[in-house]
Amino acid sequence: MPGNSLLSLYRARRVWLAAALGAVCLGLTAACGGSTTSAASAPVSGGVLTYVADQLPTCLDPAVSPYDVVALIDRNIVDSLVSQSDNGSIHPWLATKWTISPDGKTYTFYLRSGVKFQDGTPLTAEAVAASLAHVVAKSTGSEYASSLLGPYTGTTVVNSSTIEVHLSQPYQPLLQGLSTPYLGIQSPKALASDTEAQLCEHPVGSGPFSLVSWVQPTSVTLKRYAAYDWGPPTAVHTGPAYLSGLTFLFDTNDASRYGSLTSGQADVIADVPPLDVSTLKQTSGLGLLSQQQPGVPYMLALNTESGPLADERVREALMRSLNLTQLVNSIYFGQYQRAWSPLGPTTTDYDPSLADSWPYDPALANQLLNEAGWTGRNAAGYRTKDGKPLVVYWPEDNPRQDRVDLALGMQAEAKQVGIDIDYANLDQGAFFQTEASGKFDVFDTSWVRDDPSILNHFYNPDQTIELGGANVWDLNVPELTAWLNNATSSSSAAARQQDWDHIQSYLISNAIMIPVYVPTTLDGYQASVHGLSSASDGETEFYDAWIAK
Amino acid sequence: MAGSSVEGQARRTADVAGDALIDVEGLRVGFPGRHGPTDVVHDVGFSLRAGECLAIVGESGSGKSVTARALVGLAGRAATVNARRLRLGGTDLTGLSDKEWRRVRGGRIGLVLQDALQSLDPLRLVGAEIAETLANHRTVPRPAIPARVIELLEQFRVPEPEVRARQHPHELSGGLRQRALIAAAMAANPDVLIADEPTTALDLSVQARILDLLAERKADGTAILLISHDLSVVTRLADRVAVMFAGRFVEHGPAAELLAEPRHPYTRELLAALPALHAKGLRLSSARGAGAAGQVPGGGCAFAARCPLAIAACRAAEPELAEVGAGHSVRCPRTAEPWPGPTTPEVSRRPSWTAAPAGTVPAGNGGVVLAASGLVKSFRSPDRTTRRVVDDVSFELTAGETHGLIGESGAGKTTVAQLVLGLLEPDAGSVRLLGQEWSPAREAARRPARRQIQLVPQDPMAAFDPRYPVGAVIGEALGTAGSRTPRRQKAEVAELLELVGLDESFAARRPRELSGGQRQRVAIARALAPRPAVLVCDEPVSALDVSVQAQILDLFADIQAWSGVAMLFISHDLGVIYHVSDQILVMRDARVVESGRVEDVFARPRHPYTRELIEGLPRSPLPPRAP
Amino acid sequence: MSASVPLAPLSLSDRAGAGIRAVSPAVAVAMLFLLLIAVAALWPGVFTNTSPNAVNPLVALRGPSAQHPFGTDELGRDIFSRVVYGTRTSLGVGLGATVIGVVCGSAAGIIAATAGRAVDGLLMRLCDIMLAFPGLLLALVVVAALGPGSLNAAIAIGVALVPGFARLVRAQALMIRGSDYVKAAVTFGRRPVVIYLQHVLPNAIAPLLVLATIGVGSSIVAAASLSFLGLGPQPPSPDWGSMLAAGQDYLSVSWELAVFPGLAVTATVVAVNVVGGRLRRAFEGGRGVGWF
Amino acid sequence: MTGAETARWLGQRLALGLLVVLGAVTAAFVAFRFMPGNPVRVLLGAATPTQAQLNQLSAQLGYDKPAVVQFGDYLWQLLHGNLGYSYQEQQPVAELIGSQLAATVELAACALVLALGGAVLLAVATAGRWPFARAVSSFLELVAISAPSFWVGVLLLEVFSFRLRLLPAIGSSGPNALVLPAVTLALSVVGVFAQVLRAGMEQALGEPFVLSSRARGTGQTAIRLRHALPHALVPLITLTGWTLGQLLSGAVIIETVFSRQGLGRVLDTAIVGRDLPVIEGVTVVSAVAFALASIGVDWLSRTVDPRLRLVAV
Repeated sequence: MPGNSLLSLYRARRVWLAAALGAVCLGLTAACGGSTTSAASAPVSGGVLTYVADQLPTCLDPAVSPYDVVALIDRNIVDSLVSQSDNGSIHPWLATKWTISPDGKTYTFYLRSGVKFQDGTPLTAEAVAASLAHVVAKSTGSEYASSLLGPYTGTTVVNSSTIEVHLSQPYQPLLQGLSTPYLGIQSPKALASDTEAQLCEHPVGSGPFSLVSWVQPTSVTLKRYAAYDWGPPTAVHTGPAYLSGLTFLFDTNDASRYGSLTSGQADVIADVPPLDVSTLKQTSGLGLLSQQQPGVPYMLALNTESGPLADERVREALMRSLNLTQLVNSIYFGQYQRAWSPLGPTTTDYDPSLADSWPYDPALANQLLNEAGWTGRNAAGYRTKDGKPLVVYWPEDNPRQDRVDLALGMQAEAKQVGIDIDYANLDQGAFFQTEASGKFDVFDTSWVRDDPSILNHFYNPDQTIELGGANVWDLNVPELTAWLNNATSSSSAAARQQDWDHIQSYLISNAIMIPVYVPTTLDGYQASVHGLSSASDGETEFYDAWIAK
Repeated sequence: MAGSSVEGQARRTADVAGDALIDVEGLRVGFPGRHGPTDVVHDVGFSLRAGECLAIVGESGSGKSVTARALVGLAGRAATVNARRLRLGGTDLTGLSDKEWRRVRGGRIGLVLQDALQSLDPLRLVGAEIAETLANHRTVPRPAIPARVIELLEQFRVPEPEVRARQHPHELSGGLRQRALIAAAMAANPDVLIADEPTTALDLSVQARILDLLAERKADGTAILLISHDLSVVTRLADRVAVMFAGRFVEHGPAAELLAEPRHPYTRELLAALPALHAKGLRLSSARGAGAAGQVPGGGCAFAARCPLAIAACRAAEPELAEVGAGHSVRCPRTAEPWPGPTTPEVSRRPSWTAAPAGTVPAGNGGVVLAASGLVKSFRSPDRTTRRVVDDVSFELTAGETHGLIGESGAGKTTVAQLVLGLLEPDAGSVRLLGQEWSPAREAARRPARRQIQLVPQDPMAAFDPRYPVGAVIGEALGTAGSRTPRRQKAEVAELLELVGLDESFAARRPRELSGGQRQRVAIARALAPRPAVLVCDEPVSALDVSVQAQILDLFADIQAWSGVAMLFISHDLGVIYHVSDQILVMRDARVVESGRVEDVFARPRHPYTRELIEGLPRSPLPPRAP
Repeated sequence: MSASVPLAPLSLSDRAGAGIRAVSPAVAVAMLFLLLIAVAALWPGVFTNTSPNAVNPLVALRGPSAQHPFGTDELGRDIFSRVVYGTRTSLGVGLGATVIGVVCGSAAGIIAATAGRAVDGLLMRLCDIMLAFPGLLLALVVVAALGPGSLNAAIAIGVALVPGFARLVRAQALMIRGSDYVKAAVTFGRRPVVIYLQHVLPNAIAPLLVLATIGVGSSIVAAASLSFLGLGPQPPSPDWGSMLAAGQDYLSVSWELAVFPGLAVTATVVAVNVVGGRLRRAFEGGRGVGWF
Repeated sequence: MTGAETARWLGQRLALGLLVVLGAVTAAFVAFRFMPGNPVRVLLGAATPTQAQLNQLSAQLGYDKPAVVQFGDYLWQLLHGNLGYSYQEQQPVAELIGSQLAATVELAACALVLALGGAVLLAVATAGRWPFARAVSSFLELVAISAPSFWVGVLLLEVFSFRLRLLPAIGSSGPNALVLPAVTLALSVVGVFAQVLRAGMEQALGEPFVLSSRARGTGQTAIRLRHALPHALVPLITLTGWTLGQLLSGAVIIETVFSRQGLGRVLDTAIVGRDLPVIEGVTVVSAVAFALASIGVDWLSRTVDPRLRLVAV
């Protein structure tokens, strides 16, 4: 694997650097004092943990905002009806147990007793009903949470501790959705009295930490909710959280965010830049929490309905003309794994057989392009067909530096086989305008969800742009649609597994999309921080975390 | 106006009674030039006693200021000063440390510069400048300084000193500013006062009072070194005079004797160039033309190039300063030679087209070329009040005659010129040129007759387009080039240059490279190009040295002689006005207070202001000479 | 990035210098460097034959070597050739912006000085309004309206320069209109339009060329700043500003990407300012304001 | 100038300033309409909204009304001191700008003080003396003027914050988080200040009143401080307009490099996110600041140089 030699090179260069770093900060700050805590010492209560995220939240109401950073924060404020363990199985939480009607359209949840929201109101079936109603309310303007409920039609309160959730048709991913912070249960008192703006600024739930203040746009402060004693079974301990408080800071600038970790200003930071990961591993005072994210990996979605990529041979040629492994290893310093399937390896029902099934093969690409009729060549070396050059238009909306480098790498490799990737960075307004028009050939995306049904969002005909879906070019393949609908509704796990296998191999063999790499959360933390864990969808959790003195 | 002696001011007695306060011998000052250091002052020597005034007279560039400033070590940062002897009382001034110099400057020698508006910090209060001297030399304890400042202002006759001390220099009149400047220089009771052109920037009437003030200081025992280019100022104050030319003393002796019986040719030329009473109608400058003083190669007499008595010997070796009388020495062996008498304006040099102007004057109205009647003009000042600058001014210009317009700065002279030239529209009254309606009128209607009346400006450099060589400057005035082939245009320009005494080759040169006198000649040539009937001259010579001024005034006389052009000559210098004018207009605060033929007005001035002006004119040392 | 060119009007009176005196060594070096930059902009091939966009991930982020004098960037592209090819865009935007600023600015200035008081008032208030947006913020709005790219960046920066130049030319033209040599021309019976063409225009425009050199310096810095914010020329075209933006992310691993383009910008702008300052002093005559 | 005159002058200038603010707000509104794409779509952000949501939000924000009516409403609100509500940040614009304004003003003020202090020190030390020090200093100033401020910021951040760990890297909390950004911003203006000051002082040192002062025994440094410096300040004051622009523009970049909060970034995100009320809010603040600055310049230069009082408005 060519990537390794690359790595060794950096390591050599970096060792010198690490030594210098170590020497310099000897006495300067406690953080890099490098005192190794004894592994077995018991968790210590108290202390405020500072976490630096790399995204800026615009609204903290979990029912409204689609951003990961909001889920990260709200996981500490609101609890969910059920919880999900790493292997994808669903466990009780606020609901001690639940039953599903034979037709799969009614879910009945039996609530835990003695649970109190942070404003003192008790957890009741009415509270759950109010929370779910808030998610689907038009005035809330939910940008993601409502889609998790799928064909949700409403709830009926059986009694104060039992509630039924009704669906218009069976929807297997419902439980997984209910385990996410986006469908977390909020205090009915707050939902009734607060305005949208107040809910955005101050959500109230029953979670281990309550919100103290949000100073736009620099910091969010939480403090421990002392009465908390109803943690999920997936947690390590029960009772209140160890930490006395949590402070979230925000810094989109990679270099300065990593600097705040090495300078001891932050206890934990999100998204350690891949180039600094090997340095971090060699620094005694720091640790790395790495977790591959489930759902759709970073991929290129191709326009199968119009333009040059409508021809399946051209799509496959493009697919095979890109040496993605070399590119991903170089740009992400070997920290991100190459993706081969429409789903990430940690997603349930992932089909491992697709790995390495379509390696880099420029000769095949050239042959396919000739078959497709793109035999001419223009002055710049790009292929032409009856006079028109083979241009693949890929508009972008203010992308991150690493994504730009990836695209430029692909652009250079596609040029070898004569394909001209026109990569354009548009202003957000112009980008949405182009997106709505559908007049482009490639867009890149990824979606974190520990459930394969996320593929509906991209390839189910009913998920058009107007209805808030991502099926941009209205792809409608009857065979594919049948598999998708069956996989999300059938109750037998084996039938679902078979459907998802068909779907994944169909998308790859017909080059509907090109998977690139598997997004991975890389949280860097000070050695004094213990008990950090990441949830099934890759979000870091702080309930079990504690700081050694 | 005997000044009252200064109350309670302790005079420091000179170290030894009668001994020299300042004793200088063999002073040489050099500046780094492009080809090595060049000396500006050569082997100068003089002495100065308490209560005595020595005046150093010379034109700009003669080195008089550098000599004076060398005494306080301020000759210039890059200057190299050395002397066989440079003593102030008991102290040797050569090789003083910066600290020692600071004690001398202001403490023992005071320096007063030319224009108080620039020599007092415009951003600071007048009182603060005086206080600075007191603080530097701790003349009085710090808390007593403000009171002492008021005392000093009173001592130097500044009315309402408390108010004036708290004002800025630009809020005071010229005279008051100069008094404050002198007060600042004398605040620490220095033994010696160097006055470098103390009155040049002042109007005639104010000059006299400042000179009286200096005379009082002299009477109180202060030694005064007066630097000036104006001999008439020197006569009122100086006990002894030294005339300086090209860095050397050419004549040095008692004031009265030297001014009455000038021996050195340069001194004689300076005195002859003074447009004092006697020389009306005669040429002021010797016919030797406009050679500039400069370094004479081979070490001969520096003045040889311009000296009418110069012979071969003069150019060979530099003459020594020889005694010719009690304390009177001259650097010229041929002082006994007869001095050529002044000549009348030459009529020989006439251009080919001279007949035209005289011919164009309509015979009818007795040769009146331009008539201004009841001119009024007012301006809106910043504080919204309107101020009348020209109030009911009327006069008539006749061909071949010169009208002199005299008045202090701000009296409205330039505005009259602008009105007559049609550059400003009058609020009331009118101007008729050659019998036609001239102003007020629409510019388009006036344009054809424009060439009939031309301006000779005060600052020629500002009146030339910076990008034009001399040829183009004059060419523009010749009118649209179309009507002339380039060759004929070049010829006409050459003729005009020759007419004003400049060589044809000047056409290609840039005005920046010329001397003040040469630039003014180009301006005159340009004014003559359109063959005007009227010439308006706005202070044409006030910025020039006396000798150069003399040559330009003679040039004007020649031009009027052959062209018969009518001239309106504006100046604040009564001597110049007397010399050039046939008729005279005296203006004060926008009104004409007196007018008439020059001889009548000077003989029997009726208006008190005119009388004061004429008395202010320094008595000419030379007895009136028959024409 | 300087919003408008911060210079007092040049005094044109008799102090105009006596032509170009001996050129000091510093100015000679600066002129030589600018020559090099001009060649790099017009014929980059002269300096390097490696293509600026050739991607080779295997040699990413290498230090300076014989083959790569300035090392390689995150995609293995040769930094030296990207800096050389980047000259064209950076200098292009700098010059383009200055030309726009100078042309529109002086036009507005002349019109304001010669047309009536109403037009003058209107134009000056327009300048005030444009000055109300600090340089870069105005550029942000213009680029947002026109879209990113080097031409639009040049327009955005040029627009930000207009008020500064307009005010200078207006002050200059007013000073000339009131000068003695224009009054003299009136006394020779020259028609107003002739006076404007022969005296007012040439004397008002002449000092502008000197100011332009200083405008170029600040425009190049402004162009780099816009690219740093992602609003300048689009990848993969080589451009100093965007290279520096990428350089910041990779600084902890390789300093080359963040240092060499920065040096290129600074050296170019220093050279432009030194030459501009010398031109200004020669024009102002001797004791010109010791600007740059 | 008498009291009445000053009042009239101030009144006139304030009216002029108001005109400039109105003009700026109109210009921003017109420019906004040129920005590509449907602003409502952009406001709804990442997740692809339904057409129903689009219509509902555009009605809520009044985008469905004709442009002139929208602008009229905005002006009416503005006259009542209400800067409107930011949909993107979910908070009143006044509150949003208020919190961010403090950070930018704090940064700009520190940078100004540093730059002025440095410039005065450099100019007083090197004006008209020590030719070698003067040459070195003017070259360094030239480099400071020429180097792009973000490059300087990046290098300072790398050296002082990451490598030497003397100063914190992120956020704008605490005084020592202000040191690096303020120094970087100061560097972009100190060069010009020093050159203007030195040129002004050297010109003043050539004036006759300095010669008179030396002839009265005043020392070199006293002359520079008492006489030359005030004269050099006058041209510096006329630079205030340019300085304000430079500091605000620089703030946008410094805030990006040091990821500090501030007005610059607010405007940047508002433009990208098509948040019109915020764009207008920042425009108003910047226009008012500019108007006050130009009045301040006039008043300050009149107090420093009383001769200017004679010049008509």
